[in-house]
Amino acid sequence: MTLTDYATACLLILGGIFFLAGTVGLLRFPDVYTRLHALTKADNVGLGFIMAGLVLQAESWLAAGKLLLIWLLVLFASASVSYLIARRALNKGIRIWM
Amino acid sequence: MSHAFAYALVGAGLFLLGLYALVAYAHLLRKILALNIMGSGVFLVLVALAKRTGDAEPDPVPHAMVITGIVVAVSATALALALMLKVSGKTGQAVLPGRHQD
Amino acid sequence: MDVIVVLEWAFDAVLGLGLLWLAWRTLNSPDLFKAIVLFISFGLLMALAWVRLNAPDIALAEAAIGAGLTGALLLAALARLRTTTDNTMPAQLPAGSWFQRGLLIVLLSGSAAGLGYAVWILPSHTSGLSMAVTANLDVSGARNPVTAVLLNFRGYDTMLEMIVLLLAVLGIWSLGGLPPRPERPAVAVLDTFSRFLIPVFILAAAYLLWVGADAPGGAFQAGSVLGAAGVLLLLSGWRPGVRLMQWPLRLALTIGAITFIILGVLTLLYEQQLLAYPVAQAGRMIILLESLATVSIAVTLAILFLGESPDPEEKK
Amino acid sequence: MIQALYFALALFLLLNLCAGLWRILRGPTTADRMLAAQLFGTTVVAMLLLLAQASGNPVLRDVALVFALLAAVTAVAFVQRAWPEEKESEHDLN
Repeated sequence: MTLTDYATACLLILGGIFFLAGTVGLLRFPDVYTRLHALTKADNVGLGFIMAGLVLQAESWLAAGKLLLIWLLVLFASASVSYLIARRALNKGIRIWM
Repeated sequence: MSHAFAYALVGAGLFLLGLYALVAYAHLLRKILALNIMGSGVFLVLVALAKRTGDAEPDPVPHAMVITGIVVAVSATALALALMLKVSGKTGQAVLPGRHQD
Repeated sequence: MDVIVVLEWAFDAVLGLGLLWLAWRTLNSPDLFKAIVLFISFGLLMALAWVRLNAPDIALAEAAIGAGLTGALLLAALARLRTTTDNTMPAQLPAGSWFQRGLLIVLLSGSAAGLGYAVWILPSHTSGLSMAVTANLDVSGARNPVTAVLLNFRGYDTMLEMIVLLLAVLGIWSLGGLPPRPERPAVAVLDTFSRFLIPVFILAAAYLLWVGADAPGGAFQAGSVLGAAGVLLLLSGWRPGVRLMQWPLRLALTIGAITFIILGVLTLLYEQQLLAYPVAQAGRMIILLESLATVSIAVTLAILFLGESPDPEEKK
Repeated sequence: MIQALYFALALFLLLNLCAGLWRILRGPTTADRMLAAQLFGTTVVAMLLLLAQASGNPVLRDVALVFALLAAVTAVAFVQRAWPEEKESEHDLN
């Protein structure tokens, strides 16, 4: 393994840990809003780390750019969608955990 | 046994699960879901059997048929959903009229 | 054993069992909304199965249709269903008695054994038609074998499919008035979201159409992505104007099928075979057919989601 | 060696996803179920990218791109159409 491979491995494992945290949050947190927060934050950071690890291995600048584009799209989509869900949940009077 | 055969068996299982639900449940939306799962099972068998080429590229003919099938399945689903809405608009229930009246 | 082989087997085993379990839960959970969400997750796992089976063309189509369109269609239909049905009816209503269900299970177990055996005894190695496709790829006008099959060798499949899509639209239009559609005005975030995302959808569709001749992608995938863009527009509250819903819509819906039929008749006259393009023009004809088919597929999918006739007078 | 890590991480994410299914089954609100399905979209994108690298098949990145684009459409359909109007409390849906 080269130095790049070690860097990739570290980033990928870090990403996996964030995904695990997101799943634990989804399963353990007490209400919709906290679960929403766990998912959108932890999973998108996890995806970012995995993306960073794979960018180091990408065969060209174009491939690296496509990876970055995918991450930005996911970020944008999940930010908007979680806002929409949280707003509707509030309007519908789903209780906030205190 | 290879990976492809395992997927073919999963496909056969999906087909039968769907067939059971199609016959056993009265609600039309569930019947539509069952038909979709049966379709996925058939597609899975077709594609798994296309992969019996060893290390070479899989057979493209079943792949093409499955792509056609996926698009046809989604349009058939849309038509079936509209029919279901029509039935429930007329009768107030999303089941086929004539039975399950009790 | 190699560690990678073990990991691959573990992945396939979890994926296969996950698919079966999700299908079972989709079909027997009492809450219909839960069933639909489980079905959407089932579609996500199917896309992974296509990847594992080395079928990226199908994975693309499944990603576009399974992840985006089918879920939106089912959720919208469920919302309209709630306006007409009394929610007291159990979604779990069985058809037939317990005896009939038992008989059904016995019969299906028999078929399961038969189907499993039939798959089991098939030869484990065969090249199918891939040799024939590879041998003729040079004269097909496309370098992606799946595109060559779809648009050239078995072009009649695709032609009939365009007609099936049209029939589905006609079927929905001829149903007349459907239950009302619960709608909400789009909030600002959704508006910005779709404004930003629609151009990206269009770019992605154009890209998929463009690479389709050489690599996985093509009319179906591009059409589904573009159709999903239409669905997003409809969800954000956009409605096509009355004039747009007249002949421009009808032209867009039929242009794919019409082009296929015209080319079919021409090739029958000049080449004595349906959709057998002259080798020199094959590439250009495939591009033409694919572009127009993309437009028709996209408009059809969006109209199927809209789900009613465009003629205001027919609504009564 | 790094190849094995790609597959191991993909398997790990698949198991994560299976654990998330519990939230779809359990609810309690419809929003929770939809949220979990949304999570699956992100996880599948990550898995597709890992498999693309592991199998040396860059086409799978296009599949991930399409996923990233379309996963949101279902969620928007849910918020705009399918969420029932009546108030729901946290515990009345099973």
